[in-house]
Amino acid sequence: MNTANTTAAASAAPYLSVNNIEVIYDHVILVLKGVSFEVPQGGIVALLGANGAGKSTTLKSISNLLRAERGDVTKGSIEFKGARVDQMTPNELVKRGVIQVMEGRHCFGHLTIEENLLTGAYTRSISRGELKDSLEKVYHYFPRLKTRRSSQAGYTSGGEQQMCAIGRALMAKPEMILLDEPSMGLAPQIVEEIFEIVKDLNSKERVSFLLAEQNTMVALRYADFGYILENGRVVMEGAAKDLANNEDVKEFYLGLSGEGRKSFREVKHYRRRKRWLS
Amino acid sequence: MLYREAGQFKASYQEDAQIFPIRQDRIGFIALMAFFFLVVPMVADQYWLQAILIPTLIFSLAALGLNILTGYAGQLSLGSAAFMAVGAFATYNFMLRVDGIPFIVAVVLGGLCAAVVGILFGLPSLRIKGFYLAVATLAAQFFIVWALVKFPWFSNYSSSGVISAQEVNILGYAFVTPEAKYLLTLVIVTVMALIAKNMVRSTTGRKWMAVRDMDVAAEVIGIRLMRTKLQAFAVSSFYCGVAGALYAYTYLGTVEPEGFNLDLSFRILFMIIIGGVGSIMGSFLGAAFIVLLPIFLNVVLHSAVGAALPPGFGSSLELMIFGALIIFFLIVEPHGMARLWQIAKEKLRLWPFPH
Amino acid sequence: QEQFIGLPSYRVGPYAAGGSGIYGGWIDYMQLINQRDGGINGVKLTWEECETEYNNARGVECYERLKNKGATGNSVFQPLSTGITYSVLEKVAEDKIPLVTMGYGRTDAADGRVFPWVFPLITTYWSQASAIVNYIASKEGGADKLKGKKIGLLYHDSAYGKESHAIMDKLAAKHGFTVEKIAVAHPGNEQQSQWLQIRQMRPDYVVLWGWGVMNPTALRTAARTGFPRDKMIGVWWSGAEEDTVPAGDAAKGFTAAGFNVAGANYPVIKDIQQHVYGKNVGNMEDKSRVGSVYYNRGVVHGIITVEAIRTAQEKFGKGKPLTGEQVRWGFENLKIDNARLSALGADGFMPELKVSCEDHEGAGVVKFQQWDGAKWNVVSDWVSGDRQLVRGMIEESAAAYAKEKGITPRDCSKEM
Amino acid sequence: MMMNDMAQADTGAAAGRRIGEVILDLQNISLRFGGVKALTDISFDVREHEIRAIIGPNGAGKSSMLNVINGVYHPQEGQIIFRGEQRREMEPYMAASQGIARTFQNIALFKGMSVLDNIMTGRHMKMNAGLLSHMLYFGKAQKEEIEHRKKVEEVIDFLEIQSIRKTPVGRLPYGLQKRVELARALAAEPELLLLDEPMAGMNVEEKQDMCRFILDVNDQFGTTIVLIEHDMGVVMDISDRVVVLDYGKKIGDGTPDEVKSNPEVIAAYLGTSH
Amino acid sequence: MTFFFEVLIGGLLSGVLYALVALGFVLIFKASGVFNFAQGAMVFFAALTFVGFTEVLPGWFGLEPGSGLVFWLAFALALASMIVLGIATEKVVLRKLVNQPPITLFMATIGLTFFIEGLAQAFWGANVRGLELGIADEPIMWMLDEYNMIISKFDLIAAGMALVMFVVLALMFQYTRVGRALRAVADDHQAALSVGIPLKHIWAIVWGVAGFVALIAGLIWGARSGVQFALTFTALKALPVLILGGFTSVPGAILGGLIIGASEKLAEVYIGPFVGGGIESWFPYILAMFFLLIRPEGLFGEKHIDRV
Ligand SMILES: Nc1ncnc2c1ncn2[C@@H]1O[C@H](COP(=O)(O)OP(=O)(O)OP(=O)(O)O)[C@@H](O)[C@H]1O
Ligand SMILES: Nc1ncnc2c1ncn2[C@@H]1O[C@H](COP(=O)(O)OP(=O)(O)OP(=O)(O)O)[C@@H](O)[C@H]1O
Ligand SMILES: [Mg+2]
Ligand SMILES: [Mg+2]
Repeated sequence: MNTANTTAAASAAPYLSVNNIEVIYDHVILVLKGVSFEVPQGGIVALLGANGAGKSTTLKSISNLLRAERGDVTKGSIEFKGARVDQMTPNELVKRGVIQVMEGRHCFGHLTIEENLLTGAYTRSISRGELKDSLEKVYHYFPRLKTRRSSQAGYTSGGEQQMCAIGRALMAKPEMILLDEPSMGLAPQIVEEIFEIVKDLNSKERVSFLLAEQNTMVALRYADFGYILENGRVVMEGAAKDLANNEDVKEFYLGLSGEGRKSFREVKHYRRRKRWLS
Repeated sequence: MLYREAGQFKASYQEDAQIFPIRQDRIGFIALMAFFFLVVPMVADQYWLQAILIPTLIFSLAALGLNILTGYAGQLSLGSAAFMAVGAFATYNFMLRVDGIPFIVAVVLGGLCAAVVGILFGLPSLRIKGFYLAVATLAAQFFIVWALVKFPWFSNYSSSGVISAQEVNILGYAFVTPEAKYLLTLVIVTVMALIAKNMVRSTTGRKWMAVRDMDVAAEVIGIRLMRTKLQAFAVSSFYCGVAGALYAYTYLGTVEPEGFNLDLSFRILFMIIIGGVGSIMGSFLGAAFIVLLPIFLNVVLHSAVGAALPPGFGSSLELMIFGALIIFFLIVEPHGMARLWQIAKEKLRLWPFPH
Repeated sequence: QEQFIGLPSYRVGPYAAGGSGIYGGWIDYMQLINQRDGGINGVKLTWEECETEYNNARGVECYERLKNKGATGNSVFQPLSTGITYSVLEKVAEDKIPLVTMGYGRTDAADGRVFPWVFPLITTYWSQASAIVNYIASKEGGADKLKGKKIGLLYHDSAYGKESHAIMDKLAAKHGFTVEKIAVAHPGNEQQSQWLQIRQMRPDYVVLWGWGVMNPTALRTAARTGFPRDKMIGVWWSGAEEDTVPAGDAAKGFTAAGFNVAGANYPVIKDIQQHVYGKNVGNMEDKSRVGSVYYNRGVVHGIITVEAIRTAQEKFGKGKPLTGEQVRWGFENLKIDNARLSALGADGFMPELKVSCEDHEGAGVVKFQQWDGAKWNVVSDWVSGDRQLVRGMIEESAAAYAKEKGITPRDCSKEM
Repeated sequence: MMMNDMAQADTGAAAGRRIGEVILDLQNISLRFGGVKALTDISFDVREHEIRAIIGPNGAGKSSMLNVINGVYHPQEGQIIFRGEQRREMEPYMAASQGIARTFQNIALFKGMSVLDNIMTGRHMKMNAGLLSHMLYFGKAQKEEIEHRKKVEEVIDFLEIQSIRKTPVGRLPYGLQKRVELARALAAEPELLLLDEPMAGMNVEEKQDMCRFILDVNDQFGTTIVLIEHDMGVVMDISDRVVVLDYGKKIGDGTPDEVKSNPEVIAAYLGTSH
Repeated sequence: MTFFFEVLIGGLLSGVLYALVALGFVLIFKASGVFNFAQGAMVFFAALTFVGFTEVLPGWFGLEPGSGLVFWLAFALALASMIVLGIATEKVVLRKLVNQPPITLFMATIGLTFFIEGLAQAFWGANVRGLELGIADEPIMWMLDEYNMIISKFDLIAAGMALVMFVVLALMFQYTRVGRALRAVADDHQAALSVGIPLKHIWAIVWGVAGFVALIAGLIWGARSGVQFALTFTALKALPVLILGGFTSVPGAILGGLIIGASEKLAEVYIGPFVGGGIESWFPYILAMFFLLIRPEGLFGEKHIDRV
């Protein structure tokens, strides 16, 4: 791992910075209560936290998909490469290089896998040849998709859809990808593969990543930096390595206690839950 | 700080399952009922009773019927007016052909006829979904109106296909004054609204909603799709049928089959969408909105500033504003006025704090 | 001193073309009375429009809203919609407001003994059907020539269209012709199959009992399938410029019935142009429509309303606003003879009229006009129907209604 | 292989839980969608009170297998024997009435309803008041409503979702939705519970909770469980036996340890990192 | 037998014209999953605007009424109006309702219907107008002479125009980038946004194209039966076509049109007389309904995908 030098190279200018944002759904449901963090250029930052902590909401406020769910950023600002992006349309953002892979796949069910991938390249005006190259690259990452290229996405398996969603985002040739739970529903070796792809894109093509991930173990292994979100607030942040060694994180996010991983069968009581803030 | 549920504890599940679990709501509801039952008949004039309140109530009932089908059971229908027509014409024929039949019995039988027809036209819903089904229900709309015009038996061979409602007489009391008709309508509508509320808060309603929200999952849980959908069609058509009977008997007095045209079906659909899909109260709010708004606009545009506008322009403007307001409402709250009301209550609950 | 008239009008939607013409003519005539004569014996006419969109519920709302307006309440209700007519049929008796339904509404209401408050006036659908048959007979050279003829009846498939059936059957039996009834489903903008059928049947005439877009479509399709337009006779809802203009050349030769004629060449219309449009208070946006069939029909509405009020004033006091009940009396005793028509500047514009307690129709005649590609030309005098046959049917139907409703018909010999 | 099943079950299971006879037996199931062979000639069985896992790479046919078991998909070939009754196809509601409940890979909650209503719906098989009595909400309907509400509250307590009882499920975060879905399935008091990736999208802590729930259900109610899961830690820890599918074919079947060391399984699914 | 074919061919030609209106629905449904109730109103608005311009243009610019220049100028202006209307719809209505349930969007288009109807009549009045396209509406002579069959020239030419449009649009949907994006939007607004498909442009384009289709439909139908409010009713004829063919399929619309057109005419002629006629009002719907029982998503409609 060469985490150290990527971080060093990037720390100069904030690339994506989220400053103290507050998000309200439906005018009444306050979900984010002042979240701030930064993603350096070429960095991989993990956003961790329990269900409902607000990870997806954070990502959606960056990519401006929030409005489609009647959510609003009521306070704070979001800057990408020094420019405020909170008022931009998702289309403009994608053109600037920020794309989100939404939680829960969201493939276009009636389109074939290949058509799904092609929609990803919508914002790029490129020749047929380049398009084909991009496709081939995605197929190279996900050979499974190639075999299913002409099936309607709606009829493919959960994992295939997940690959399709990620592949679709790659087709936009983004500079920064917001990945929401990429590992969900994927077989273990594919999870590894996907993170390897992340790593690959990061180191070879300098794509930055912000990932919301429940699979803390893997996430911290690949990320440079991590933020832990609880109840709409950032409660802890640090270099991925430090976080991975933090006792609390170990216990609650990695399931490791003093003597290593406990068997799931052995966890006897579940009426304990420590929260930094609640 | 007036609207709080703090301090109101529910000691039993029965209490928790009440229609209005919060005390303030209960009081409000009782006050509202008292207002409509006691105050309105005393203060409202004939115009309000006959031209506004009675039709609003009747349309609310029809909207309620459609809401059961569309809002709760998720089956889009564009044939409500036709089911109203069945109710009206069937009631008329029961009154006509069965000597001494009590009015209420005729209405119920009329509603049942509508239910049967509803089931018949609901059969395709087993295979057809969404907008496809909506267009299929148009078949009901056109077919029923056509049949009522075509077969003179239904209108007792009246040359123009029009039926003229008999006098409403219950236990020797003739309902002729607007006040009496209003109260009769109000009683029927209130009772049926309560029944509807009961249905939707019990297993019946939950089954409907399950089918609406995700029919595959519903089936996996063991819900019989066919039975549930047809039941919704039947109940919904029953409601529409009764509304149709009231439309003929307590509102217009004489009705023609073409009065129950597609336009009316759409109007009822607007009511539930504007009012709130899947909400009992929404049916009432929506009906009031759709009945009152055009009248309001008409009064404003014709009586108030009418003289200043070229003729015809006022009417066009009315239409434009009406359309624009519908869109405006949807943008403000896509889930209808009932949801707006709910959000208002939620805010009130938090008041004076914003969140 | 003002007399209030509530106008439940419709100026949007599919019916708007007719509505704006009729209400325009009517309002202009009332304006004329106010501007030129200073009202009826000094009583100014006031009115208020209420948009019904041809919708029954809204019509009822308008009725209720308008009924108590003005010093003496609404003097007359003319909804120009059969549906609304039915919806207020019973209310008008309670509220004592005359209901005037000229050329639409409930035909048997012409029996004033059963329907004291309803005035179909001038003519009804049944009279019209009978008059059309008589007109065909005259073209053929006598009633006896009808024998063995075949008449196609292309009707709007609705209660309105079906009003023609019973009377046509009766007439067919009487005169020995056959009727082929062909329904056109609403709205009737596609009639390919109907006209192919007609082509197969080869009728001698086709009576067009249509409405709205069905009319121009019928004419166009007739042209396309080669049916001669001068063998097509329309009813008065098929015989306006709105029905022929869209059909273009296909409408040439088409003949239609009407209880008023088209044209601006009548003194009454000229007066309107001078006193109303001259002062820029005219109601029509499109002034070229002044003198059109619908506009003139509106003027007829105006004339009849004003004359009824004038008649009632004779009895209840000149120069005083009247109640609806008093205006009803005016309608029931309305008598407009040719002399009066001349005085009004409406000679030949509309038929003579004499209303009575039994007879709320009062004339039962129509004129036929033919379209020459640009305008309507009158091609007949006032043609009457088979009054006896029609009256018999009206009385029969009214009696059935009276029985159903438990109404005891008035004994007209006791009235006044 | 079959022989040491019992032994394994005895040691692996918590005290008081005895793995019984075969209650579900799938024989030579084949399922095709047009040209796609989702399942090819698959046979395996499930014993009473056991936790049976199905694993395999994405698109292997795991979810399809569950769909076959509860009648959503109708296999072209093969037989399903559930508690001695043999059939090839049936409608989902029939499966439900025989005591089979399930959760879904892509959450299939009733989005417009509250958590409580969702779970109550799960009990509808056990409620039999008629429409008329519901209309009046009196007598049997009300009694039933309250009685079953009690049961549902037990489930709610069990899964610790008291605080979100009245929340519309659409607003809940993913993990809680999964839990509500489990609650809905449990409310039916099923004999056979089919879980399709119940722990996807959860962090370790939540997974631990979920495992606990599953184990407790299995322990306390004796419910037989068929489980699809990608987290090998979970599968290896809590299941009694594992079936491995790949490209619609069965490539392994046995105890977690056996499967773990099966070279074919390693090649197709586990990879070397585990 | 001649009669049978006459009815059949006449029906097929009318069917194409129904399909033309249905096409407008298909476009918008395919591109946004919205059932556009305002389609009929748009047909009316387009035709009325066109005729309105042909009336006022000569006065404005001193052109000769009825000349080709007036025609094309009016056509251009009407088209421009439709495009403006489309863009305005996107800006004021659709943009605010992204990701809402279909029924809400449906309702919004109903609001739009009222608005457009009011707007059209406020601008141009409620008068009925004639419209001449210069295509004679007369039987093709040699058909009449040879086979004694009446086939209208007008219908034939109109159907030809319609078919060209169908082919162009069908190809566009299937094979272009925008076509693909349109279909993506229909499936999932939010996901479409997330990959950077600019919903506003897409919608503006589609509504513009739908406006164009409405204009063509308006001209053809307006020439057949006058430019009047009843043009909105053409939508009613298009609905059964739409369900039969499938909401999402351009070829479906045309095939549906042919089936509905032909069978409705044949039914009216051969079944109508036994039940009193007028069955055209409901026959297409019942027919479409039975078709749906066999294929719930119409002939070519996209299958509803529900997987668990
Ligand atoms: N559309 C919405 N309307 C109302 N509330 C919402 C909406 N979407 C999310 N929420 C609420 O916002 C909170 C945060 O949700 P979010 O989806 O961001 O969580 P998350 O951290 O991504 O959780 P998970 O790991 O389960 O995906 C939750 O409590 C949820 O109930
Ligand atoms: N209804 C269907 N129509 C067509 N193909 C289907 C259908 N259901 C499943 N398939 C196909 O069958 C194969 C197996 O799908 P299934 O959903 O069972 O996979 P899975 O093992 O659950 O995968 P995952 O772990 O990714 O969820 C896939 O290739 C899928 O595309
Ligand atoms: Mg999330
Ligand atoms: Mg799966």
